[in-house]
Formats: sequence, C-alpha cells, structure tokens
Amino acid sequence: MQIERRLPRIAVQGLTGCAGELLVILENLGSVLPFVQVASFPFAQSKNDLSDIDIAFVEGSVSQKHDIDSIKEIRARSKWLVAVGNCAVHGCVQSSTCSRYKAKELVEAVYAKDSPIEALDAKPLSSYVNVDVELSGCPIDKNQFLAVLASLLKDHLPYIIDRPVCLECKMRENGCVLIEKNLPCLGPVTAAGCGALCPSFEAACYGCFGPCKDPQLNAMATVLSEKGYNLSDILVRLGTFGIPEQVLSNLDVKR
Amino acid sequence: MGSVYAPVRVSDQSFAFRSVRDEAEIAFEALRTILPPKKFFYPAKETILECDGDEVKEHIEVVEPFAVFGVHPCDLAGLNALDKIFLSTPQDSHYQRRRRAAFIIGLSCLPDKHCFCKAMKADAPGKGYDLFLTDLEDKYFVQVNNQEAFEFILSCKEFMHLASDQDNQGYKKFWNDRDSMFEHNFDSAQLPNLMDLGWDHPLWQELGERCLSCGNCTPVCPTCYCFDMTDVAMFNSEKVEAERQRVWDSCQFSGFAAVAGGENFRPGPVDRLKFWYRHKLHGFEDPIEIPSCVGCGRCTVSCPSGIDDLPGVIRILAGRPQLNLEGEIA
Amino acid sequence: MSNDKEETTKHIIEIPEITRVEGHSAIHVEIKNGEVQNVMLDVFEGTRFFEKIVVGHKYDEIPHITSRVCAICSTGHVLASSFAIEKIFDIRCDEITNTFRKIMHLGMFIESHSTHIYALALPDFLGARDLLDFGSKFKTEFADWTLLRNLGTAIQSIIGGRPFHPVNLHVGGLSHIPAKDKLEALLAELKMAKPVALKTCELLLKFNPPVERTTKPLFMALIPEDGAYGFFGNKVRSSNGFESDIQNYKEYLAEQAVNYSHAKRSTGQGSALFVGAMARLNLFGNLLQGDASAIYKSSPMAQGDNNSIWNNLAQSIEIVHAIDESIILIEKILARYLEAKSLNASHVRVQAGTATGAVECPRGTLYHHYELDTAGTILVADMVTPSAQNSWRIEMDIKEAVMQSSDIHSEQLQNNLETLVRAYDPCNTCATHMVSISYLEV
Amino acid sequence: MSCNALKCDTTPYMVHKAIIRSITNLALDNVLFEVAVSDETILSQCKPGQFFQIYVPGAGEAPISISALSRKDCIEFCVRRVGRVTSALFQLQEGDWIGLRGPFGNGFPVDEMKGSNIIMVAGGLGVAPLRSLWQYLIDNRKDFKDISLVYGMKHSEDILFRNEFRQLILRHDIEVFVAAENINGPAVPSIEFQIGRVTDLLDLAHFDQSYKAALCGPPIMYRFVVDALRKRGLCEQNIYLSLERQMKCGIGRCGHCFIGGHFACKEGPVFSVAKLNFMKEVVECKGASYAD
Ligand SMILES: Cc1cc2nc3c(=O)[nH]c(=O)nc-3n(C[C@H](O)[C@H](O)[C@H](O)COP(=O)(O)OP(=O)(O)OC[C@H]3O[C@@H](n4cnc5c(N)ncnc54)[C@H](O)[C@@H]3O)c2cc1C
Ligand code: SF4
Ligand code: SF4
Ligand code: SF4
Repeated sequence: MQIERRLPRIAVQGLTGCAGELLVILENLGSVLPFVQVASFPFAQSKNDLSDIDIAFVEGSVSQKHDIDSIKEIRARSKWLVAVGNCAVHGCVQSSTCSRYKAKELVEAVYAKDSPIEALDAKPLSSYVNVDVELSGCPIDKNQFLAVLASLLKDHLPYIIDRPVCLECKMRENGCVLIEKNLPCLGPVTAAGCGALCPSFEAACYGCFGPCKDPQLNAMATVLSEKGYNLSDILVRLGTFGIPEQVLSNLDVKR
Repeated sequence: MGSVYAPVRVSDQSFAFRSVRDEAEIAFEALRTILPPKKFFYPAKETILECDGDEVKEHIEVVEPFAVFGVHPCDLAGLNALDKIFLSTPQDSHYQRRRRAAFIIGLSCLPDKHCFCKAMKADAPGKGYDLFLTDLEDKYFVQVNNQEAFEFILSCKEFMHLASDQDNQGYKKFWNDRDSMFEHNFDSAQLPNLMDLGWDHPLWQELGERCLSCGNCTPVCPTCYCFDMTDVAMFNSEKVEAERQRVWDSCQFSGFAAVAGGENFRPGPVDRLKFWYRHKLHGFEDPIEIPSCVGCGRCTVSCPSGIDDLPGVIRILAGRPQLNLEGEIA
Repeated sequence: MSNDKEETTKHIIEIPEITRVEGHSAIHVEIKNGEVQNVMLDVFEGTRFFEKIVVGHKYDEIPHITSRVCAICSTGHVLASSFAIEKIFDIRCDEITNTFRKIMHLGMFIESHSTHIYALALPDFLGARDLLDFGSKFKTEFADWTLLRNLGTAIQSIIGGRPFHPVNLHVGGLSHIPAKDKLEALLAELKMAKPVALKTCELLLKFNPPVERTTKPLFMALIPEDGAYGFFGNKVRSSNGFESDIQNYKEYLAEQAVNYSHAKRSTGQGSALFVGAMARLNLFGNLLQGDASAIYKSSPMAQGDNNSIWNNLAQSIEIVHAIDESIILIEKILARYLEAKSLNASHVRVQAGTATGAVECPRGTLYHHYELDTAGTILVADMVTPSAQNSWRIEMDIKEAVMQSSDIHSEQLQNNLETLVRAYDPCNTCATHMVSISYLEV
Repeated sequence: MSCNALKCDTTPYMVHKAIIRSITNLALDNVLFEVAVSDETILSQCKPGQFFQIYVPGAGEAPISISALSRKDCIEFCVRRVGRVTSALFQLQEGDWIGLRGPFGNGFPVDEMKGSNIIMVAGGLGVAPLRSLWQYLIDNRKDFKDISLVYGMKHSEDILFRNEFRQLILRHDIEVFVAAENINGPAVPSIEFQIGRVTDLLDLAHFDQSYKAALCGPPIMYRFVVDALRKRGLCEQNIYLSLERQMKCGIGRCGHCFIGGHFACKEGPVFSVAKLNFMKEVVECKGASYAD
C-alpha cells in the first residue's frame, strides 16, 4: 500500500503591520511550493485552513484584542511558530510610539475624542505566546527567510545572525559613514541580515532590523553625542525600530 | 585569465581591493585598504562542506589564477602570519588553494600618522610576494622572489632593464628616507611584558565604556582569523540540502565566549577589548610566536568610537607621560 | 441594532473574510425589510497611529518611518513626506534627482499594479480559486506576473536599495547614485517587459463588469506638474471641475473617523470620492502618449463607462505608461550620468514651517502634511491615504450591487461583491487593511 | 605562487560518517548515543577526557566528550539538549548517521595518574567525560591505588547512569558518593543520596594530599571544589579539570576557546590547576574562575 507523503503545512498570517513580510513571502513562494502545502495565506488565497499547521509565519504586532485571539489560535494550531519582521519580533515603529504615549491618547489624537476604537499597546508576539523562531527585518531578507524555512523543514532550529550590521558593512567594504560623514549610523547596535544596505548606499543605518545581541547603547549614544547630536534626539532615533523605551531611559550616557 | 585586483577608491577616505581592468581605475595613492588582502585567501564567508542527504563532500572551489597588485609591506607580513596559522598542520585546503592561485605584487608606500609597522618589525618587504615594486618616482625598482615571477619578468622584458648602481642607490635612499618618516617608534619586544603588567590598568575600563562591540577592528586586521562555522539549509530543485559555511567572527561580539548554561566568559566590552589587545600585543602560544599586530593602523582608522589607537594604548601602558586619551581620540 | 421586533426577522449571515486584499476588514450590510439601510466598511487591522509615531522624530527619519505605513506603496510615502519637508526647507532637487525619483515611483506602479492585477484580481476573472490554483492552471499568466513584478522590484532595488522600504531616497536627494551598468541593464529589462504589459491590457479588456453601475462617481487626482501624464503635482482637480492647491486638502477632503472602523474616511467636498488609476485616466487620460494612449482611447472608459471594475484595466494601461516613461527617463539620465550628484546632508537648510506634499500612488492621491520646529523635529503630522478616500465610494458600490441583486444570499452576489471591492485595490495597511462581509439583517 | 605542488590537502573539516547504534534515555533531556565507528584508527586514538565534534547535517557541529568506548567499535556520547545542534541530534533515530571529527584535545593524563590514589569529582553533566575516566581506571584497576568517585547534581531525578552507579556502589574497590541538592521524583533504588552539594560530599570522602583529582562540572563548582581540595592538601599540579568553551573547529583555529593565550581544544580541555594559574585570563574571567 502506498501512503501518500503529506507535505508540511505552512500558514502565513498577518496581524498589525505593513504587509511587507507577506509580500516578501508571496514573492518567494514559487521556489518553496514543491516542498510545502500552503494551508493558509489569506493575503494570497481564498480558501484557508488553519488546522494542524507545521510552520506558521506571522507578521505584525499585537495591537488589538482581535490580534491576541488570532495569535493564540495560531500558536495552538502550529508546531513551529515563526515571528517574521520587525513588527512581530520587536513591535516596530508602532511600539516605540506606544511607549511614548498612552494608547488612549493616541486614539484621541488620530481619531476622535471618545472614539470607540480599542487599541492596545503594540507588542511583539513573544509578549503573548511562546515563539520558536524570531526573524527580524523591516522587511525580512528573502535569503534569510528561505534559510529559516529550509531549516524548519528539516525540523532544525535555524541559525540567524545576531551580530551588528558593521560586520556585514566591513564585508562589503563600504567607507564608514559614521566616521567619514558623521552620519548617525546605528549599524553598531543593529542586527545584521540586510547586508549593510544603507551604508552600501552611503546612508546611515536607521536600525530597521532591530537591536543586535547585547547592543552597546551607552557607547552608541556617547559616540553620537560627541558628533554633535542632541542626546534626546539620539534616544528617539535609537528607539524607532525596537529598542524598548525602558532600556533607553535607563541609559547612563557620559557627557 | 584570472582577475587582477588592485586598490580602488570607494569613498572620500577609503580604498578597497577590487577587480580592475584598466590602470586608470587603480588608486596608486591608497595607503591602506578597508580590508587587507586576507580576504582573497580567507574570505568573509565560504562554503567548506556540502551535504545532500546522505553524502558529505568537501566544497572544492575552482580558483582561477589571480593577481593582487599593490600589497604593502605590513600586509605582506600579515599574510605571512596567516600562512603560519592556516598552513600549519593540519593544513587548511581552502586557504591553501587560494594562496597557490595568487600572484602577489607588492608596492612600496610612505607612512602616515597611524602607521607603526616599523615598530612592529613589519616595515620591509620580507617574503610572501612574487614581485615587489619600489616606487622610484620615474620608475619602479622590481624585486623578484621566485622562478615564476622571474618567468613573468622575462615575458615582459621590453619594459624592464637591469638595475644599475644608481638604481640600487635610489632603492636604498627610498627605504632610508621612509624609515625616518615614522611617528611611532617603540620596542615591540617589550609589548608582551607591557600587556601583562598592564592587565589591571584603569585604561581598560575607560576604553571598554566607549566600545561599541561593533567588531569593526577585527575584520580589518590582517592578522585576525577567528571564525564561526554554521550550517545553512537551502532549497535546490528537489530537496533541502545543507552547506557548512565558515564566516568571519569577532572576539568583540558578546556571544563569542558564551557557552550553554548561560555562562559567558567575556560578558562585557571591557573583557572583550582587553582580550583582543592581548592577542594583538602579546600573541598567543599559537603558530605565530610574535605579537600578532603588523602595525598597519587599520583598527585605528576604522573604529567608529576612536578607541583602537594602538600606539596610544601602548604609550599609556608603557607609562609614558600620560596622554589625554580624549585628545588622542579627537 | 434595532429592537423593532414586529417587522423584522433577525438573522446574521457570516461570509468568510474577503481574502486576497492587503489587509483585514469586513463589510457589514444592514438590511431592513429588504432595503439596504447601511453599508459599513470595517477595517479591523490594528491601529498604528502614524500621525503620532513621527512626532518627536527628526525630519531625516520621516521618509523611513512613514514608508512603514504600507509596504506596497512605501515609495509613495517616502516621496510624499520628502516633498512636504522639502517645501518647508525650500529645497529644490536638481533635475537628475527628480528623474531618479520619478523612475523609482514608476517602479512602484509596475510592481503594485501587476501584483494587484495578477495575484489579487485576475484569479476571479479566470476562474481560478486562488493564487496558487492560478499559478498551476495559468502558467503563462503567472509567468507574466513574475516578469512584470520582477521588473518593478528591480527598478526599486537598483534605485532604492530594496523592493520596498527604500533606503536610498532621503529628504534632499539620493545618498548614492546607482551604477551606470545597472541602469543599462534595467533598460533592457524594460524593453523586454513591454509586450507583456500590452498583453495584460488585452486580457483585461475582455472582462465585463459583474454588476452595473448606476451613479456617476466623483473622480479626483493630482494635476500632473509638467503637463504630461504623471504622478507628482501640487494641485488637484475633480471631475466636477473643482480645482485646488493641495495645501487646502483639509477643506476639500473632510476626513472623518467613523465609529465602526479603524480606517478614517474622506469625502470630497461632501460626496463620495473615487481616486486611483481610473480617476487619473478619466481626468488626464488625454495626456497619455503612445500605446497607453491608444489603448485608453479604445477602452470603455473613454466612452464614459464608469464601472469601477475598469480600474483593473486602468492599472494595466498605467503599467504600459510606466514602462515607456521609465525607458525615456533612464535614457535621459544615462545621457547626463556624470552630472548626477548624491545628497550632501550639510546642504539641507533646516527651518521651521508647515507644508503639504502629495503624490499619486497606485491607489490614489496620498497626502502628507507636517509642521516642523526650527531644529527640524516634527511637531504635527497628518496623512490622508487613498484607501481612506475611496472607502465611502466602496460602500456606495456595495449598496448599489446589493440593491440590484434579486437574491441577497446568493453566492454569486457574494463573489461579485468581493470582485467589486477588490477592483478598488483597497490597501488597508495604509489606512489600515481588508475584508470580510457579514450581512446584518435587521 | 609560493608553491608549485599540484595537489592540495583535503579539508580538515571533513567528517567521518558514523551510525547511531542505540539511543538510551538517561534523564529528562539527557540521552546516551552509542555510535558505531568503522575506522579503527579513530577508535585506537581515543583517550578519556577527549572530545569529538559531532555533526548533524543542516544543524551544525557541537563538541561532545567521549563518555565511553563500548562493544569494541562504538563510542558513547552523553548529550544534553540545550540548543540548535543538540536539539537536532535528539531528532535522530537509531540507524541514522552523524558526522564525527576527532578525537580532539588532551584528555586526562592517565599515564601521570598511574600508581596514584585518584578522586573524581563530577557535577551534573560533568559526569559524562569522567565516565570514560572511571571506566579506564576500572579496566586497568591494578595500575591505580584507591579510587573515590563523587557525583553531585541539583535534582535527584536528573541522575545520569543510574544503573552503572548501582554497579559501582556494589564494587568494593571504588568508593562512591552521590549527592543532590533536592530529592525529587521517584526513588532511585539502591542509590543512597546525600542531601547537599559535591563540596559536602568531599567532607565524607576519605582522601588526603597523596591523591590526584579529576574534576568536571560547571565553572561555579570548580571554584569551591578546588578550594576544598587545596585545603585538604592536594597539590595544584595534581588537580585536573576539564574546561568548557565554545569550540567551532577543534584544531586550534577558530579562536573561540582561547584562554590566557592557549587553545583549550588543543592543549585542553583538561588542564592542571597549576597550569591555569599562569593563564591570566582564566582568573580574570569570573565565570571560569575557580579561585576568584
Ligand atoms: C570539550 C567539551 C566537551 C563537551 N562535552 C559535552 C558532553 O559530553 N555532553 C554534552 O551534552 N555537552 C557537552 N559539551 C557542551 C556542548 O558542546 C554544548 O552544549 C553544545 O555545543 C551546545 O550546542 P548547541 O548547538 O546545541 O547549542 P547552541 O545553539 O550553540 O546554544 C547553546 C547555548 O550556548 C550558548 N551559546 C553558544 N553559542 C553562542 C553564541 N554565539 N552567542 C551566545 N551564546 C552562545 C548560549 O548560552 C546558548 O543558550 C562539551 C563542550 C566542550 C567544550
Ligand atoms: S557605516 Fe555604520 S554599519 Fe558601517 S561600519 Fe560604519 S558604523 Fe558600522
Ligand atoms: S542598514 Fe540598517 S536601516 Fe538599513 S536596511 Fe540594514 S538594518 Fe535596515
Ligand atoms: S591590530 Fe590594528 S594595527 Fe595591528 S595589524 Fe591589526 S589592524 Fe593593523
């Protein structure tokens, strides 16, 4: 008797985000289709079935009650849960703002006083559920995505680089924009993965892959303030793509 | 025919070895490139093994013969150091394969304020080149190091003439003059001792607080060779395969000395920075029994925080009139 | 909900989320005694508060932050915010920089339109269940999409650094001038894609509207700045003859927050607006050149057919335009390549002020408005997205379609509604995302 | 072109394929892999305390100590699941293959230990490499004098090699002590747990300055145990400990295992305390320190 081998079932779901990761995955679906069955991908197909998922990729931050329900459901139904993109891993730009303002204040400012819209502080997935793999990036790098999927298909945890952008910047031999142009490059505290994209375009890294492992924020703020940047501006800049406000407010910058 | 690599300008202040097709592309004025020529032999990322399901095989890169033009004495010394590491037993076939394919053309240079190869005894073209050119303004004085290089010279005889006495004099004058141009001069023989004695110097704390742990200093160093090995799974047309890759690592990254169980033997930038300085100034009981710095000054110019001023650190460790570190950095 | 028990039978019909649109939203149709009372487009994408997110950030960060409103039209957000800030600083970019920006913007149109047409809208017409089904049954069309989309991403990657969320576009200019050989390679790719774009138009010309349109929409779009068909400008015009400077956008686009949705909605001088490809063609189609012009003239749109389903065709015509225009612009740059200059941040004169910038995005006009202090920090920000402008019009279309229908519970109607809504290419990530329908029978 | 030889060496990173013969659960997340090695020379080189790089294709390599040689052609590895490679290893089944490189490093100096009294102190997973040592000592019992084995762990249910310990306890030519900080889980028949840490056990054990000691356990254990041994008069030359470091190559290249200028993979992982005393960084890095 021939038993048909079941292809691993993947799901690609979005919470609150810009659909960037959905787009990256959609555009690279062609090369992985022979290996997986796309069980759910509301962005790309009409019939979706979120049962018995092997690998779920989830984009977006948790920003409303509806998101909490979705992420809990996805978690319960999948073996591997992969947070994709800065929103899902760090909360991205919306979470940095939520730490500067109260959610209610935001609703009132953007919508109307007494608006019935219920907003939560934007949080990464890991604030609500256990996440197996976090792949950051805004947007994620397609090669990293493919490597993560390939590893998970072998049931292995993927290797994801957690070193600073500077390493990739050196590998590409860019002139350092922090040194040569005094631009506020956040490469030293930002996770690699993009291939040092901004410095390769002669611009300052603005941190879109989120913090690298153990970022030296004090030293970063010190270096930038020596270059003439205002300390409070530096802190706002550092916080944009995922360094939590609590961490920044506890910095002890000499100067 | 393989490629020719030579320094080209990549930004206002920086140069890099890139493939060139025309003399006009070459930046003859380049003093130091961002990455040293080690990148040709020990690339930032390379595949070591290939594994498809049941078979594991060595990834054998077919390396076309290539030439590197414009390698300065410190970089030749750096290559010699790497040779000692990678060509000691067991030999690293990946390095070896590339090393054998290369034709290295050295070029003389004049030091700037960051150069201290003289102090590190890496200022003269020693070995490791095929041809070495000394710039005598209107001509080059060519040193030939082996049979292959000699055959090359014979193949372009029409551009060459035998060195005259005057040329020999010119050569000596060039290197003598150059010798007097170095700002930094200290006795490198004392460095291991200085490093040991200065192990608890307050300087480390001061430097560590400014250190970004960005790892810029290690890839640029001609003698840094630490690496990580990772397996990368990938798709091919029918199945998921894996590659074992070797990538440059840096002792400045926080995970470098972490082990399972949450222990990290060098948890902070102070520990890590000191570790790096120890390697550079003291050396290891590894195949290079010399301090593993050739005085190229790359780490100094590529540190965004301005703390890798090796000569400055050495002076402080040596207890010379205390330099204002801030001043040095600015 | 009504408690008028006598005349009503109460039941709610749930229809699964409308998929294949960029985002999450729902449509509620309220029916009382067989009459449609209310149609509510509920965007349930989480709120992201971009107007507040940018406050406190420096001007140079704004394009990169606002790009995150929406991946698909990120280039549009980058440019709209840069235009607004450049107005405040009184910066005028040189012609080559502007040309690069135009090409980049056209790249976004090619990518966005082709993805919408092929991946989101076409499966309906061809009778494919979804994209994956479409991919296996309609291999040629799938390959055409891949080709066009790759072209769009190549343009944006070469000029902007990556397919979306560009890193090379800044207030004041480009930080890096793309290499000449890459631009030359693009030219070749563009020329190759042209026939595919023409084929796409032919394909879409064949599809007939699933439902009739009864009311005439009010179109609005930016008046192209240099007299040729284009997407940048400082004034708008609408199909009723209204014209205004974009700086008065608050007056002519009354924006309201509605209590059933996370997306705000805009009205055009008090009535429902229609923005996007069809609006642009309707207003400025006569400015098109070459093939794009010819196709437009032969289309039902030129004959006055206003059915929103033709928005798909309108997008395909814009792809043809974008390809022709990009070729011209790249050739122009290559001819003067050595004059190209990258941004020197120290030349940006920071000053306080208020201004509005706008661009035509694939889905319609996008407005960014800022107030800066003397240090270049954002004090106040406002953004009006195309989706917010179209939402009322979408609700009206649905109402019309439901009223025309003999059986409001038929699967046919459901499908038609999805098709109709999708034709607007609603991208709710910008205001928000898109769609599930539930009927609420009161 | 410094060399004209035509042939290049083969890569030192080539793995030797070995088949998993058996998999035995020892405790939660701790498994014993018995691996069949066809190459005689590899087997004949193995010494107690050495390690192999174990390769799981697609996941990577991890250094794992030889826990024993068995059935003539097998090596046993006791592995704890902690991360990428070890988790991947746990997915494998009997009959699957893994890659091996090694044996690497210097193990315990059994030749120097000959003719002496020996005390072995294991903490937690540290029992894995020491097992290869005590098996060696027992196989060559006549070459050694008195032998003590002290094994401590956090939770009694985590005890590894419980059957083997039962047998060791029954032997009369080796003194065995087992301690746990907490007693939990079902009782482990015929093994009597002391409550406390290994250092508490040292007070019970009979040994004096004539002993040579072999230690393996977490860094924190070293600090206390070495102190206790010193107090009992053991000479630093005679205290050997096995250090854990990140190791990517095993052949003194990757730089991860540098301690005080030495490659732990080549010169270690077993060092005498006397040698470590002269290695600046070991003392400096608090985590690794046994003497603060
Ligand atoms: C000589 C020697 C012998 C050993 N013998 C055994 C043995 O017999 N049995 C056994 O089970 N184990 C043994 N180990 C330990 C074993 O090698 C490690 O547990 C194993 O390498 C973990 O690999 P992994 O890929 O599963 O874990 P990893 O995925 O590498 O992670 C495990 C942990 O290691 C740390 N870590 C590793 N790399 C990094 C990094 N780059 N950055 C930050 N943190 C990092 C982290 O704390 C992480 O939680 C030995 C180690 C050595 C050096
Ligand atoms: S440009 Fe930025 S990322 Fe690159 S080396 Fe300099 S600081 Fe690091
Ligand atoms: S350099 Fe920084 S901001 Fe730019 S793409 Fe990379 S991580 Fe993002
Ligand atoms: S330590 Fe610095 S100066 Fe010395 S060789 Fe390395 S990069 Fe050059």
